[in-house]
Amino acid sequence: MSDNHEHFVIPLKYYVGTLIALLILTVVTVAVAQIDLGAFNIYLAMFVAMIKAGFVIFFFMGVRWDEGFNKIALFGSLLFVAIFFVIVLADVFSRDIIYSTENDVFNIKSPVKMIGDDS
Amino acid sequence: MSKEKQIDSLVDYGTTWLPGSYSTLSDIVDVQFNAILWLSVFGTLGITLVTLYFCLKYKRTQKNLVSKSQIDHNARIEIIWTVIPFIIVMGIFYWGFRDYLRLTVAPEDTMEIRVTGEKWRWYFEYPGTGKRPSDDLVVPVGQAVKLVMSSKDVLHSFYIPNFRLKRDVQPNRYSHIWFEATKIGTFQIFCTEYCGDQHSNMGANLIVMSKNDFEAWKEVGEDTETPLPILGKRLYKSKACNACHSIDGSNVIGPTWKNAYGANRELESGEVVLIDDNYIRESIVYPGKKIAKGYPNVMNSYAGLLSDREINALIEFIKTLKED
Amino acid sequence: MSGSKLGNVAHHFENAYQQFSSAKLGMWLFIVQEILFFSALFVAYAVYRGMHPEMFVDAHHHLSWKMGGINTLVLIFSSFTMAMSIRTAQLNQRLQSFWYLGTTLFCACIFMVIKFFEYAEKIHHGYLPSVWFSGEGIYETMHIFFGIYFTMTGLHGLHVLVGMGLIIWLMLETRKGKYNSEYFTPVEMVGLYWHLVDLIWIFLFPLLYLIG
Amino acid sequence: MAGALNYINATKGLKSWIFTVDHKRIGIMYLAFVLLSFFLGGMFALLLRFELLTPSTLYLTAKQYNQVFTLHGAIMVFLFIVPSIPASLGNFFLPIQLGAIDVAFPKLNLASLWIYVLGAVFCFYSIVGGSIDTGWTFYTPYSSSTDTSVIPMVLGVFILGFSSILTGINFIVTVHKMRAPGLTWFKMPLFIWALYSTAIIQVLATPVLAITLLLLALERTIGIGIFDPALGGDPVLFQHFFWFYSHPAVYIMILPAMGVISEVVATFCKKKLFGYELMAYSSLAIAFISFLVWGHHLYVSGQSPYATMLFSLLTFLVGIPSGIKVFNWIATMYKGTIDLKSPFLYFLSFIFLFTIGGFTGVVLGSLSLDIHLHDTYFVVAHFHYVMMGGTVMAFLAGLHYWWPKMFGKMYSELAARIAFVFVFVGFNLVFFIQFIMGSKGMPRRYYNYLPEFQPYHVLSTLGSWVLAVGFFIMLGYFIHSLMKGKTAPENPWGSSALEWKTASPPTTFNFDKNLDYIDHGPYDYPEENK
Repeated sequence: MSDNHEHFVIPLKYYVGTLIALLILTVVTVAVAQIDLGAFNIYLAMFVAMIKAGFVIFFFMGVRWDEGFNKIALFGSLLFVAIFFVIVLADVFSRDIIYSTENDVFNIKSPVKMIGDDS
Repeated sequence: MSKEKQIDSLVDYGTTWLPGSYSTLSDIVDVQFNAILWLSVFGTLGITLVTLYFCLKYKRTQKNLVSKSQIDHNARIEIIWTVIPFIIVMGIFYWGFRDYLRLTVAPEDTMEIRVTGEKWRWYFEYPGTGKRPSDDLVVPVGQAVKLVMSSKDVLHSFYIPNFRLKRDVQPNRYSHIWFEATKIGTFQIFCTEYCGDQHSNMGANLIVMSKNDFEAWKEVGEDTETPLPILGKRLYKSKACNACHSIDGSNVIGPTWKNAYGANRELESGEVVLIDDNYIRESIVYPGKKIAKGYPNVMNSYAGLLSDREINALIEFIKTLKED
Repeated sequence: MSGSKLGNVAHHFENAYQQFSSAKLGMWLFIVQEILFFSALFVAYAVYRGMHPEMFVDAHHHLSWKMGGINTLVLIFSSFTMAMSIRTAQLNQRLQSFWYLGTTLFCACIFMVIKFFEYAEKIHHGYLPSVWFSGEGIYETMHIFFGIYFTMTGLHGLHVLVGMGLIIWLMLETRKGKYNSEYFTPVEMVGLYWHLVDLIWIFLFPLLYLIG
Repeated sequence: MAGALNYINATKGLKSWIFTVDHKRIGIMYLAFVLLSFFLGGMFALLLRFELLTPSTLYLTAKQYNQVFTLHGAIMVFLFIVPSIPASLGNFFLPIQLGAIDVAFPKLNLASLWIYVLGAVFCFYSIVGGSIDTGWTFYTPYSSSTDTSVIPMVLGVFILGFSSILTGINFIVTVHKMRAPGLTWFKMPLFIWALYSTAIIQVLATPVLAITLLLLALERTIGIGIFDPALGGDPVLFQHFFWFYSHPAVYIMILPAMGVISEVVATFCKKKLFGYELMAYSSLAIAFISFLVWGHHLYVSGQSPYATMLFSLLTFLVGIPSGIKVFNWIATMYKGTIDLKSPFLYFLSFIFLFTIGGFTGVVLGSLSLDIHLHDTYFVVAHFHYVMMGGTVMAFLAGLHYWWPKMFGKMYSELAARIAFVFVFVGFNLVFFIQFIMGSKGMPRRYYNYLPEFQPYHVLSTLGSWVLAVGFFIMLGYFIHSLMKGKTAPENPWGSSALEWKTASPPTTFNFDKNLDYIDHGPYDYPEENK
């Protein structure tokens, strides 16, 4: 392990730049929310929030200059959050489909017929 | 559990591993079960025998103090034992999934029956008939039946072992299963989602009748012939009163019925009432109104589930439990 | 300097760098578990918003986006001062570091005060989770929105309070001159935690206050 | 070496244990608490099996029976099996196997121990104050409506979760930052790989359990309305949240066991582990895939058929790395020199029982079969074969393997073999019959059952007594070993692993002298023709 490791001090311009960017983006997100874009609003708001989060993570938290594994840990955890989201939402919003579309979804004419049915 | 009707035994019929198979689809489940069972038996035997053989062959003895070889990998064999199990399990997945669809997706021309679960009984309603809610699930043989199920309180699960069918029952949502019975008889229904004290007594009978018998059963109106106390005794079991009320004086969940009629009862409010016909009737229809002191307020209302004659029958039955 | 064991290096570490990078990895793992902790709340939010979209739109009108917006700005600014206090600690500027921490604490107080007024108003109008819900609304499922609102902002507020305690501790230690360019691990760790609190709010704000 | 200072006698007094930061002492204290929990959980199990001798009431009321099975499950899962191997054996041997003086955060390690104890106190409070009767899965809406003490237990498990998370964080950092010079990733023993994979799951999954239980507690007290259908909530969502933790938790339980088994088989065969790298990667693969299969607990609960299909597919995938491990362990025996000492006997029973558990897992993974078998005794038997036949057998293997190192005393090999026979026979008696019972249609969590099932239940109960006798013999010879056991040599099994190169028991700082640069793998055994 390297003994003469100097701590990296993040240049001031990154901090100030991040602060300004975050303040502007907050105003943007509030302004956009006043316009009714229907379902698109939420996606836009989340998009802006993610950019803001990116600024905080990379510059305030210093991930841009951080060790490799710390990055893997952080972004890896987001992968698991994504798994959680996608699977639970996929389940909740596809639960009733099988009953409303019964047979045509799986191309089963009648499940009873399929036993030993050659056709 | 009630032995009044001869219920088809799960243990005595069927194979060593599975109970009797009495629906059009239960056989396909059995085929797969047996296939994987034998695969497992051979797999486990193979692994065990190889392990024991190695134990004997390479046992540490004076002649064998040092390993013969430090072989630590063999690409070919590792690929083989990765790929072959992979193919096998993917095959089983497809097989299971295909059968799952057959079990889940009902055909077009089903007869619908509504199933309601509540702590701790099932009842079954037949839309389009004048039938009162039934305590037994009565279905005709050779007819596809679709059950539309829901719960009144917590989660339950509706399980017919002989048909290899199970589905959770939830409050505020409907779940469905379907089947077509192939054998006339009386079979067991269980609740398999843990639902509280009397979970293990939350069973029901599935009665499969010939089509003619079923039509006749549908037409049978209310029982006006059985003497009231005898009818009451029957209802005591079939309406699951026995889950919470004893008739031998012991305390279960609710107060006992023994020596109850004509006695005075202290209520949670501190008031004391006489147990008479009116009090019993009110307690059946509005169970939350007058709670006996020391007992939880957990009983569901039987309004609409019992006819006037049936309520009278229960009152008469409780009267017979009075000892002099 | 490095290589020899200083007073701040624990017995089981080789050197200060190993100790610092261990602490930092540990802190990142803690942040990872915090992310997973909050993720379940966001999943619950997404599920119920998907189930009752109109109710969510209606319910969020009872929240004041102005108050939420001010809180967002306050929290972002506090994140900036926190970052600056780490930087000044790294540069041996002890007094400045102390005052940056002080500003962060002040911002956190403002945040909590505004939060208090928001809560007081909701409680006054009866917009509480189900047991006490007595608010007016056209949707009968509206208590779910407020159940989620109070759980999410409540847990976030709890994290702010914990952070405030940590910052007070840092200020006391900074005054004693504990931190310098060789050793500033606690400042850096609390900083990471504080940014996480900010991060969560960055998502909470549009999700709760700015529903289209 | 007699009379030499070691970690046990280096300092004296109760305080020197309560406030110790030595990972070995913390490991030993964990071991004591974990074994105590196992004893308590086991007692509850015996009560259950005794009640089930007859189809109707024997001596417990229905409510008491429900409370006892809930406590058996909750104690065994949260207080015993989750911390069992990582917190006791792992705490003791992870730093030593890495050639480190201690874990990365010794104080955090101590904190995690006492947080565990605090959580346990809450759980015990729940036992005395109107025991919880929801089953260890706390399914809503039953858990949000029952009148028993749900909240103390839920808070207890919440706190235990944080103990588990802190241990996980500590282990990951230790493995990353504290390895001895020369000890590269692929020179680490597989026990470390297993603990590392486990720690990843602990850090990623446990917080979701924490928030789920917190939400459950809120649902019970103020009714936030997301789990309780009476308030518009969705009980299946609770099941998703719960199993998002609790399925990976199954691998928190089994992965360390696999690590122990790898160590034992290499030592007692004096063989390099077959397919070492594949074993290491498969640990990580299991950890990852374990996050994708939780929905196989929800096949019949009202989950969407699409999710069900996906989960079934992924469930079958997670079996593959486990299968590879079994084959590799057996291949390790090939051309070795096998010493049939008691740890190796537990290895053999692990292979046998885990194989059965694995194959029945395939049965349950199949969608159409699971509809029939879900929530029957078949499931009960399956997870006991995996959890007890797998994890507990491996825990016992590890305990017998490392006992001389931990306490510096040998135990009676003869007594250990006798106990082994009782444990192995008893276990199979209890649980094998439950497979048949379950596939015949006997639902689980039943207080009363159909009289026709009685012969099966009687056999199972008899087995539980045989099993108990085995464990009491074990308790006897371990106590005897502590009091009067022969002094253990440094390396009684002739292992090449690093932990056997220090004294038995180790000194406070693990190694007296600086370690040589580590230039070989963990399983460095001689070969005949060289």
